[in-house]
Amino acid sequence: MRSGFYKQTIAEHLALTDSWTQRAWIAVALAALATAPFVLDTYLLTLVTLMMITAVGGIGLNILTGWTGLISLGQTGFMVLGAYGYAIPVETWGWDPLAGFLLAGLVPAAASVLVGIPSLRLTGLYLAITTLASAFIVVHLVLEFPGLTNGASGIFVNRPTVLGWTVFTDQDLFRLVAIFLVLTILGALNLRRSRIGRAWFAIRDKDDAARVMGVDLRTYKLYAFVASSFVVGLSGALYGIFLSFVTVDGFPFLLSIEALAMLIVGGMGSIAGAVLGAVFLVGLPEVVSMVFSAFGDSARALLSTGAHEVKGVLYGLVIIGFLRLQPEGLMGLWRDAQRVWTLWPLRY
Amino acid sequence: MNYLIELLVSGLAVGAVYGLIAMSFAIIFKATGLLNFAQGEMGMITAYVAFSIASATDGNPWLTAAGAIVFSVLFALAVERIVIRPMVDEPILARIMTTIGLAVIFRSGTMLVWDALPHDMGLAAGSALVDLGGVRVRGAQIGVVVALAVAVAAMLAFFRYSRFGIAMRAVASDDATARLMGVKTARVQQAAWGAAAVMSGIAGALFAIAWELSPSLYALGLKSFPATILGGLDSVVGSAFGGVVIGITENLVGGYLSPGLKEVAGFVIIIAILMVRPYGLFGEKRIERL
Amino acid sequence: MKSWKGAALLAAALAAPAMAADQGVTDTEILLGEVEPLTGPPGLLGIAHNLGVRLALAEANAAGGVGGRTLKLVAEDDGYVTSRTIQSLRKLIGVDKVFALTAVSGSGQAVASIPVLKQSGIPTMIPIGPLPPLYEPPMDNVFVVGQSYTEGMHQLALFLAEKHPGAKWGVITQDDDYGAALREGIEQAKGEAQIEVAFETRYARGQKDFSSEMLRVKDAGVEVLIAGGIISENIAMVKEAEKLGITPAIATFWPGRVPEVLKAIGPASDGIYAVDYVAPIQSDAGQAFLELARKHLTEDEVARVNRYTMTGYTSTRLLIAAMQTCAEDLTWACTNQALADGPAVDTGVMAPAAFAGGRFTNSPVTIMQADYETLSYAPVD
Amino acid sequence: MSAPLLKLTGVTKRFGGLTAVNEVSTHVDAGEIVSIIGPNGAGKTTLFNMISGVLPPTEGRIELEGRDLARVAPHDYVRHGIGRTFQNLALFKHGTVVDNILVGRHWRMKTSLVEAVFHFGRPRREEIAARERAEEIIEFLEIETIRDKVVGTLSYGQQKRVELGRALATDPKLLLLDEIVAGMNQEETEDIARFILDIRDELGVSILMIEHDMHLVMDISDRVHALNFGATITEGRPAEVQAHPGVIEAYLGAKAAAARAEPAPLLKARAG
Repeated sequence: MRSGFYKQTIAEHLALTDSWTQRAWIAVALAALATAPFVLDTYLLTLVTLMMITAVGGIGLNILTGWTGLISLGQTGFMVLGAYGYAIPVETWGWDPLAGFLLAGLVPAAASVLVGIPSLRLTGLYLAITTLASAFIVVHLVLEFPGLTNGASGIFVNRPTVLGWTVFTDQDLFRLVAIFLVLTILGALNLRRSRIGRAWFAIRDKDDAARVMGVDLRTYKLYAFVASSFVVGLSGALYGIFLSFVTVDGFPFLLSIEALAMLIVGGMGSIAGAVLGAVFLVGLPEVVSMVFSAFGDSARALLSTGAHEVKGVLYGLVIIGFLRLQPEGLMGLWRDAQRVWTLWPLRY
Repeated sequence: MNYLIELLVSGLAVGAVYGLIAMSFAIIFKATGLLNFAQGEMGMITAYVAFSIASATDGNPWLTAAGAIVFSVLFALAVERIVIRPMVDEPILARIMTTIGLAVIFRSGTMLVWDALPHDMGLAAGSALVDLGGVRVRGAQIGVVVALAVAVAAMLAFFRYSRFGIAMRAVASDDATARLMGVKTARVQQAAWGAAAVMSGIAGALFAIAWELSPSLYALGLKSFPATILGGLDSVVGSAFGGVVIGITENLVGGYLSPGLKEVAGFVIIIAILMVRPYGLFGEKRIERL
Repeated sequence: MKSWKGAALLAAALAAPAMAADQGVTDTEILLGEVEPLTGPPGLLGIAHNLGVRLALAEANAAGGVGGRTLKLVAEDDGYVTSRTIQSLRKLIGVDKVFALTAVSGSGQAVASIPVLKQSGIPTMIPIGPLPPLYEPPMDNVFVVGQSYTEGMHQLALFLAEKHPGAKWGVITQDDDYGAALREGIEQAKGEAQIEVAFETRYARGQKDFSSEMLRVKDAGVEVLIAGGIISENIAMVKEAEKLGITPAIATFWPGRVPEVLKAIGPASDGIYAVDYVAPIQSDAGQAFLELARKHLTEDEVARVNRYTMTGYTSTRLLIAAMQTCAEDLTWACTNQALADGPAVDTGVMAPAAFAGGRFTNSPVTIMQADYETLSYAPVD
Repeated sequence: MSAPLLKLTGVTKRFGGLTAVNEVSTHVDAGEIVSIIGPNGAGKTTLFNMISGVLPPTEGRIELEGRDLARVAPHDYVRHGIGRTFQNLALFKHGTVVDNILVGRHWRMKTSLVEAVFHFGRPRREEIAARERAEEIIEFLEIETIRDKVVGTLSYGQQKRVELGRALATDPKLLLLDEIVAGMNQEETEDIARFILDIRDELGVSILMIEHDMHLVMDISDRVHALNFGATITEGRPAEVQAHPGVIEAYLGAKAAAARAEPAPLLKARAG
């Protein structure tokens, strides 16, 4: 246990950080984000950008699944809505990108009310299946209204100009996404420490008791749907900008599964876990590729006989390995490491 | 009129495939509380093994069937023992995600062991055309409907008469209590995995004969999933019914309404039915363990 | 702070494409790159294509390389996932610093890559999925080898209209840009010939069961069926037609024109039409190509050769020819220019291909028919 | 005094063919401590569930300060002044003690979803006020040392106290305590007894409790209501009820009956 910090006021209890060590870490993280565009090459920059976009989506799903305990397989659908919610007004109608970002959150949020209201009677796997169904239906609708969505051909998305700042280079895009990530984390932390966040936790841990405490289950589950899909929609818009092209093909159903896997690998119910999970799962295929290319020509010789499938196998093994050996995810691993650090050299 | 009958027949055939796989989902869920997301992949692997046996035996249907069934059971038992059972005390979501990890491995593994190409199964009897009073179907399509009927009958008998079936119900209700009563829960769960493997294996192999064998066969699992939900997650027989309903609906929607709607028709039905019956048509209310 | 340094770096990053025009070239080597699906079912095309590129490189290297430099290839697998295509592209251009790109995955992935390609200016060959947005309007550095789906369908439709006058048509297409291109081609043909479409529908990619679609085909009395799927879907449609006992003239398209499809369909595949701009393997040109492949590739690899090997080979030959023209001054600008203006390259498996000042070879197509006995296609007279 | 604080009139609950609570009528006056006793399965918790809005009664009327609660939404019972604890702990076990108590303040707070994202201005002031109230309760229940512990890691007795704190945080007029001292040792039980009296005397909260600990019931109740098989046996002052032959028989008989008709595990499991 850390010690030596005694709180004098209620406001201190409310603060997001409670020690200088934590503040120092945050400063380091922010400094890393700020300097990364100058240091990293385009490939790594792109990779980290993708990790951050994925993390935004992961934080969004965490609100619903990690905090409120509602399992969703509809991540893909809300991302698609967010991407089109941004692309259509900005690229087709010429609206300001800021309005686009707002719609990228609001459109999926509105849709989540449509999915949420009828789904509220359902729990667990039954809820998972209606969210899954909604994802398929969203894709179908996008293809069914080509007048609005340009159907299967998709919509090109330019890099935006936000408040006079033209996002042009990969470095700029990195910064834009980093800003969104930081804002998302702040917003999510604020929600977590509000009455809303506590109501979600209460529902997840014991819904009957939550109701007796005055939490209207329907309303707050809907809130979770709305907040979650708003954030997920934003990640969809960012992903669209990242790809510079929005089509339903860009959002395979697998994303829904990967999003859940991310929370598990990172550690359910924690924002840091969602971020770590995103870093891990986006980075994994790259690391595996690097290992493969380290073998050079011998690996290339294997190429046409299917060595790439080995990557898929490894990916699955890592997920299972985590679940089996480290069920609390990377956050659990981190906490264990901390304990060792603070307690060393004695166990207790 | 003939058009309608043909739509119904082809809907029934594909619905039977969904139904068999849906039953596999349901029986594992019933016995272990687990949803096995790798069920479609396991069916696909059995189909590929059948393909290999058929190639090696010049398309001998009996050897192929026997070999594939034996394989599917052994394979499922191995998966259950090596991957699933050690996770028995983990939270349910973690166990479900484990099966998702398995699914990823199986998909890549299939392409590693075999290839990514489409194949003909090479079983003449299965792909032979049979004329049923003006409606032509393939042998394998009759086979899959028969297999579904047999599976449903077997399950009904099993749960009603077999001690094992009753034990399975007990395990599903309360693992700990059942264990106290002397029910060997591990044995019951193995049985469920085995039965599921046979059903989804038969569905996979027969689908591969009547339609096509390719590494995208696993998607049958995803398509059958709504059938399980429709019937009720813990209702094995209900799932069979759900599969047939979805197969026939898809075909009727494709045949009379917009074919584009066909692929989402199943999902639309699910949402509609769950609104009225939140636990599926035949599900019991108790399953709220997530 | 060190903002001046940041600004300088940023400027360098912005200017990078122009300054590093000869990236990927050392005294002894030229590094090329490509992104394509090497895993999953789309690997059928990606791997075959990759073999074609390697064949062209091996052949050129055996003949002394380009200006004495050996050609090397870095292949990135995107698994047909667009975000990974983009990421791989940025890696190839920014980290591996390849000199040119021999392929950018499938059609959707290539279209999504346009902004990246445009911004970088790297010479890029597009031998897979030649969609119009890739060459209309032309980009300086993007070269599309082949023929558009629309024009291919147009020719196929004109042929069928002439062969089966007054027939009822059925059209089943995928609900994506590929399907849209085919529908456009039929529309064009309608203006020039008498075509009566009795049944038209679209399906979502990945659909496996086509029974209701084919029943409607039967019900509508379709005599000419455009099976606009790729691989699995075409197999499913033809087998379903066989089951229902209907025998329309069935026309398929080049993305699925591989022997595996014929094998999987079985005897019912005999006589189905296809259209393509590369020669069938069973033709003399095809056999000569196989002969060449045996020289440079392993036996396993030769077994995986299909039409995509030919398109990959031809397009890489075009790129090599341009680089050879620029051997003394191996820059992007020169290579782009040489590609645009270079003479036609005749690989035998395609009509002599050249860009003739443009960015598109506009290759002529041939109508062919399947022969189940030999699992191959033969040109229709 | 006009209407009693809580008034039950002919309250009945049936599950299918089973009548769990049968025509129970009783009342709690302001400032009273009333206990409900009865053997297992007598319908006590079902009665609590109806009073706290978890289950609707099949028949009968529940009034709070003369207001019929039938039309009140389950989550709004707390607004009318009903707080409760649960028989088996129902805490939010992943949250800290403070978090749990703050959930009790939920209905008193107004921060909207959008405001919550920003944590600025009113939401912040409101949060500080809520935490001040939570600190008072923590102090009152003497659980300062465990304030920031995650509830799931606490001992049973501590958790019970946190649950009491959470119920108090809702500012109830009537507090329903469901076997609050079950599983506690003598010392812990005495602490709780003291808290219950303090809650009534200092905070002016009336208390209705289900209790098996007869010493506690006899010591602090103003009135006792005895149930068996869902129906009232008797009601009155503790000593009277204790001496009532029906009550004695219910307890002894129930024990004998329980021994005989202990349901087979299978059936029990399925019912659960």
